[in-house]
Amino acid sequence: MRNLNSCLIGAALVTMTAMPVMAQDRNVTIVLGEEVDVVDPCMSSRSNVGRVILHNVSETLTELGDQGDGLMPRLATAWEPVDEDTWRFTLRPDVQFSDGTAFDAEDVIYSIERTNSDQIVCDNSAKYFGGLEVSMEAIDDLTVEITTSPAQPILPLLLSGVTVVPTGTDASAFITEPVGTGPYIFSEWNIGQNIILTRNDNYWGETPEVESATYVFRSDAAVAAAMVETGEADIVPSMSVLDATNPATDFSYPNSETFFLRIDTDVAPLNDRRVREALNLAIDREAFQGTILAEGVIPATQIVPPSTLGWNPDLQVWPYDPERARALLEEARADGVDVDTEINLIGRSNNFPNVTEVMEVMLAMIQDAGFNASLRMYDVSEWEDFYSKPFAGDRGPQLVAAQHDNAKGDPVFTMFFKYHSEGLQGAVWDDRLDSLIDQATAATGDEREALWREAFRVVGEEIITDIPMFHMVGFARVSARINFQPTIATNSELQLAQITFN
Amino acid sequence: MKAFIGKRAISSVISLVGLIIMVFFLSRLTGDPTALYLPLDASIESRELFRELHGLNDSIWLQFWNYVQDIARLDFGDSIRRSRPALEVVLEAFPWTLLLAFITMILVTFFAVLIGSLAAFRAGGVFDRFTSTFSLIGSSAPDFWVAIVAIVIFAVQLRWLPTSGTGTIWHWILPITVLFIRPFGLILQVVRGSMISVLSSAYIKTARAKGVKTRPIIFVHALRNAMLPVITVIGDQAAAMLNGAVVVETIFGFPGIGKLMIDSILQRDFTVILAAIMVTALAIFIMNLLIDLAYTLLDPRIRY
Amino acid sequence: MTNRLLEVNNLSVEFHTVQGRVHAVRDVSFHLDRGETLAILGESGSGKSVSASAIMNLIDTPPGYITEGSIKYDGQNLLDLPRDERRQINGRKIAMIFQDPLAHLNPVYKVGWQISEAMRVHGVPNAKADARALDLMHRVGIPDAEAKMNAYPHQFSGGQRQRIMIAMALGMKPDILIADEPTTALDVTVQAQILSLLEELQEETGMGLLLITHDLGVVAETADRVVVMNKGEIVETGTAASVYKDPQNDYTKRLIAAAPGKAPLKSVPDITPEDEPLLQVQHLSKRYGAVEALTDASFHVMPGEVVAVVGESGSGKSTLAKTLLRLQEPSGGTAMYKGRDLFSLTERELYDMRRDIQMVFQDPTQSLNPRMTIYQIISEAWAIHPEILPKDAWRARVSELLTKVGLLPEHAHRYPHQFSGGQRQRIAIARALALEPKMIVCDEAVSALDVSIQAQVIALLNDLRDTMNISFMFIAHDLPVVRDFADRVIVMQAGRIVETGDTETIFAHPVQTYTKALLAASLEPDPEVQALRRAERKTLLMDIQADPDAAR
Amino acid sequence: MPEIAEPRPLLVQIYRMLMADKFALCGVIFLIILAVSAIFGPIFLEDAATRPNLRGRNAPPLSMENGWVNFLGTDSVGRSMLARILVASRNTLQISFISVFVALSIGCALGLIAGYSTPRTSNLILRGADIIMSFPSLLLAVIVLYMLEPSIFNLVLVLAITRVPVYLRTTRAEVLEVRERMFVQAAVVMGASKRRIILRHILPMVIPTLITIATLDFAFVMLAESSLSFLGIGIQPPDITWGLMVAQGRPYLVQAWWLAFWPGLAIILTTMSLNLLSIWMRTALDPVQRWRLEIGRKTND
Repeated sequence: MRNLNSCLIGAALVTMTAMPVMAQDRNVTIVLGEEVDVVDPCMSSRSNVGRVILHNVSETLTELGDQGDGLMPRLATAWEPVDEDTWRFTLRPDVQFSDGTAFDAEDVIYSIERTNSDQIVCDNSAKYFGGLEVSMEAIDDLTVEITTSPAQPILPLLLSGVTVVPTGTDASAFITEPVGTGPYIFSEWNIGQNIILTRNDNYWGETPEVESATYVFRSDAAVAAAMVETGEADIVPSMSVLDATNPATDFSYPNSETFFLRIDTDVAPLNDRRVREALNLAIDREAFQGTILAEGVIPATQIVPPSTLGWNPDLQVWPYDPERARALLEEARADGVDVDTEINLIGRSNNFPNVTEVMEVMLAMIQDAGFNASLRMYDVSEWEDFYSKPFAGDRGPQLVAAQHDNAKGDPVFTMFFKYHSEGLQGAVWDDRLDSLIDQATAATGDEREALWREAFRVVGEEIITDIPMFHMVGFARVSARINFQPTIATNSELQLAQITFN
Repeated sequence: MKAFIGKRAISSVISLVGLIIMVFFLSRLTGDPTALYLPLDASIESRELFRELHGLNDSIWLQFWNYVQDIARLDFGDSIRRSRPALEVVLEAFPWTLLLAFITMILVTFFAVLIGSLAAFRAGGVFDRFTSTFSLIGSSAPDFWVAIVAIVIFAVQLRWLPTSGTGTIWHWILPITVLFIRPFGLILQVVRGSMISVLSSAYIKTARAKGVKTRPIIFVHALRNAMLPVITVIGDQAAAMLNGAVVVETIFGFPGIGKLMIDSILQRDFTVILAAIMVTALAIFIMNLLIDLAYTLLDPRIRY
Repeated sequence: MTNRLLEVNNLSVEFHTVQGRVHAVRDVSFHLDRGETLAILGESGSGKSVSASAIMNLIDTPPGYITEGSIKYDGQNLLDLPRDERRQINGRKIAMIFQDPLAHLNPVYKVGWQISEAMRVHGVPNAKADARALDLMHRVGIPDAEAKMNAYPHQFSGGQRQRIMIAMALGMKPDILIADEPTTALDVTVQAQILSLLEELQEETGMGLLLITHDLGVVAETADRVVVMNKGEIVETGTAASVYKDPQNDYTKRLIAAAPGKAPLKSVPDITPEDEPLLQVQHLSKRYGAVEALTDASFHVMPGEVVAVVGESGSGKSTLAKTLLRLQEPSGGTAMYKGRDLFSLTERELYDMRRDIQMVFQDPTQSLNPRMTIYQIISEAWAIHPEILPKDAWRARVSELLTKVGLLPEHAHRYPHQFSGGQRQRIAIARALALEPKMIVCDEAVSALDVSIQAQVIALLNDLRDTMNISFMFIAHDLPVVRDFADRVIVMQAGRIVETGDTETIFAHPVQTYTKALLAASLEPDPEVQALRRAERKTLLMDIQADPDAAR
Repeated sequence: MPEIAEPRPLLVQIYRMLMADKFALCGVIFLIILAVSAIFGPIFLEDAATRPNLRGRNAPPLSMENGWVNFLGTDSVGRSMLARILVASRNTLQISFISVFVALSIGCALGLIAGYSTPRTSNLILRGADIIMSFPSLLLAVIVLYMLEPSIFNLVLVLAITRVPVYLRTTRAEVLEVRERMFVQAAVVMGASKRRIILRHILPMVIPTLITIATLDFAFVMLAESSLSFLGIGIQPPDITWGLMVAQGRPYLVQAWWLAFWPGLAIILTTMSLNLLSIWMRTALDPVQRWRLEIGRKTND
């Protein structure tokens, strides 16, 4: 009944915050698109949890810089490989958790173990440690060695997603009052209504300007945007392009998602390369830009953004050439390919704003090029059946639309999952590609980059496994009274420490 | 009366059991929630682990048997998504919806009865036609549409009210207004129809012969008689509202049970769905009892 | 103050309907003096109730308009008064009671509240109004009045409800009481009580009583003067005695002639005793839960015989009819018809039996499906029993039947609501005849009809009995009608048959006290005869009060 | 003996009674236009309704600049609003009509059974109705639309099932009242079978009430379908319905109000037409009230 009481009391205290007028206060209100219903730091790879917890309440050993400056120290000050499968991390001294306990190597080990516990299902576990055997050892209070099997060349990168909690945190259930080392303390959670963070005066780093932050939840983007307009809120980290109508407050940022259609290379007529090329040539990518998609989207040649290791600069955006598409189709037909089979476009509803319209337009373009095609939009869980293996045996030719998110700078998971024969979402079965991926996964340095680059060439040019569309952008609305620059990281975190007041 | 409540309770329990069985099995048919909870690139092993942890690998009959045993101990299980007791999650959300529905229905009843009675008194007059037309238009306009337009006008343009959320009394006005429209139109029509027939009944003539003034004739003599069919409709509408003012709660960011239910359905959070249905079904049962009680209070001829 | 309380002059009332203007009341003038009882006599549609409504300002405008005339009370023309002053006269100076008190009392308020409200609206303080309400309850003869103040209308009997209505009307000691058919739906004994209560109260207060009725008997019992209305106009005025003895107008003459119960008593019917009874009922009983509605009833009906069942409400006479027709199942007993027990028939046998025994219900408005045409209603009999008539003969037979009951064949495609009450009852009879039955059960089949119509329908039934040799079981509470039509009479009280005999015996030499009371309470149309009977009745009623068993 | 004349042909009667009620006439004309566009619209306008034209998107309405097809403006990908509304009318009307019809038929049949059979059967049916009523309709929608396909048929199934209890309870309540009426007893006395009593005597009394509810339900079903689309589980593009159009136009309310306005207006107008028609029908179906409409005829003759 706590909530009923609180809303009654709230109703009684009419005047308290009736019309929020933000004068000289140092508090900010942030509108998230989906209710934050768990706050456990080990769930911080969920974007809304991350926007609250990550680097505000809980910190990680390493941090991926958003301005292209690579991996930066956070709770670890340095790291180095000890041997092929072991990494050594040196930890920051004089760091305290908000409950007053000191941060040390045991906490790091405990946090990683907790993340991988089979008592709770942490997103971070599946995301970063799937298929890895991990063993850890505290060399001293501020040094820890982590050994993985098989070897993981990008372990420091992976650890940029693993939040550190104090030893003894409940490992059998999600916690509701997270304790961390970050610049803010998790101080209040009115379930369903808001979450309040307050500044941590014992923070090891610089003291940020923002004194407290209130997170509220609005699933309707138009309402969220209106809240900044009326002064009820300061930041909407993610909103629809449709609502981004005010250049003074609305900023676009690459949201690290890449929109593409996966071609099922196993089913006729899509098993013919000419048909797959024709599909790519049928799409007028320019027509989308600045119309139903934002001006700032970048036509893609592969499903990872250019900042990724091994991104292949030689691949060109497919031109819009319906004539050539038709010719290719005729060619295939002449060779006995059954090009009249109906091709199903499978979209995921609410994947991103306007996805339905985008899919409808793509359908029309594909049909214009002479294809027999149809469109179906599915809810995420059903769409999953099409997207992930095992695929239905009698599925027919399918183009599955998806967004892929890789902000980690290394394409290792992307390549395995999407293009390896055994990858969960792969619709290509090619031995040479498989071995390329296996080699690159184990390689390091320039060799790794060269191998990935070759793999992307095979995928994008030789086989043509996708219809790459765009590197997408997100929109954030930021109130004029504060200074905050959304970046690619805004997709998964929102560091209050980066906010200043005008 | 006691026997009546007992009989009603038994029949409700039967319905509730039927409901639970149906919801349990049908919701299992909506697919495996694993994919929704783990990142798309989660490995087969971690998926397996998840299923094991939530008992999704057991046969559906075993799952059901376990569930029945838990329910018997009043344990609704933990929410898959939130890793907290499902009942706790539901009971946090329910008071919001209850209060929202309660206030809205009080207002709807008051205004529908007032305006409907006046419209009936001069049936066919200008006021009657005006209210009929507008209530019909209001109740056939999509509620999310009305909600957004209301926000744009009253919050963004005029700045009279906050856009959404909770906290102060002002936050309740827009959601209540939007929820108000449809039941208002419906109940207004019922009040009007019922009033017209009551106003032509013999005892109204008696009251006029006694010299009773017009206002007490409408609101004392006629209204109490006219309320009988009306409260049935009020009950139905209130029940519908308890079962979810989904759209309004979604748009206005109200942490109510309707939003919780749709979220849980979309997330396949079965324990929460079941707990939510139990709680709302119980509330609807109690409300129906109150409606029956209201019948006996309104009309001394009705005895259970 | 003069003796003249009310003067209605040249009153005309019109109703604007879609069918055009209907002149409900035309150029009506009458007056009422202090302490006087004026009866307005007329049949349905005569405009008598509209006249009363005009006095009370109860005509809804639209559709009703008073086009002409004046209603003078206390020197003022009521029609010129502003609405609120007019309202204040209602209940305070002029009060009104109605037919069917159950419908006219608000079902959801306590009667005490309703009585005192009549005073509160005229400014009497609450406590005083409540006290006077209690006094009035005592005065009108409600037993245990203190407790009954908090009871609701449905918890009273019909007679008590009318007493409550009277109490409510008398709250402000009005000068004039308008009583619109105050006793029409009541049992004869209750009717007598209510009428004498009104008389007593009038003597006490000296108020003028305007009595609206269709019943010559009521006029004879109570009225000083009578105004006869027909089709919105006054056709005759005079003292009650002079109008009855020496009617001038044709309509009045016809009305008086149609009053039942004046024909010489029938002699013993010419039925030979050796005939087999058509229906032999033995030890029939029917219980509803703990209530015994019918106890150990035994009687028989001969072919072609008219057996009347009389009794007051609650006597079990309708239960008897419904049980015999298997509309409800009996709790015990047998009914032998053509050698078979009606109560142990199979579905199929029951279906066959339905052809032979038919029923005509009290209210033809209710018993005819409003959504079916007359043709459909009558021909449904053959749709159910196709062996009676091939489909191509339906049309001809329907017109034949309609002619037989005195209607026109071209009426076949009309709907029931387009006919008058008497015509509807003829249609119901035609429907019963369509099955060519051996016996027809009439459950109060003429009670709801106007006197002149009643006479016509009885004549029709008589004719059918003679020409088709149909037996009738004629259930009625109205003794004069029974006297004219029945061969034999069964008197029922509280679920039991208390007396049986041929009509002559029952009417001339009743044995049971109850039968005597019934006969005494029934009103004679002749004021002189009625005056004599009144004295007789008073002694009898005293007897009954002394012997509660006899009076249930 | 004079013969009984044949009654006037039904269609002529209906026509004359319609002419007497101008409001109902307007409603009928609107509905006929709608029915015609539902039948022929998709044949002629399919292309204009589905062909995107990103260069002509969100063209404002009430201007002939872009041709008459775009008189009501264009949507977010440049498709004619007019064409889309006309084409969508087929799905919309199909869904609402069939759902309401199915719900009415099933609810009415079960209500008749519940009202005219043993208490046991009646109780069983009522408990079933209780279950459906306390079953969140959204859950039902999700189950059916996920388990099966989000097709029009399945949507109809969901909408129909959730509306059945309303008709069931109304029908039963009316049956309980009507079965005690005297004319039903008169039919029993004549030996009419249960079937005959239900179909010939009780049903005709119940139907007008059900029709009134059904016309209001039409709006309800259209809006429910719209809400499902809003929540992303209703009809999926490229199929179109008015409800879906309203839901899709919602994000554009500020920049391009016409996207949600026209389909919303279509829903409101249809509801109002049906409502007017149902008021007329109640009168026309009731012989006691019918004269109100036949009077008009006399003055016209």
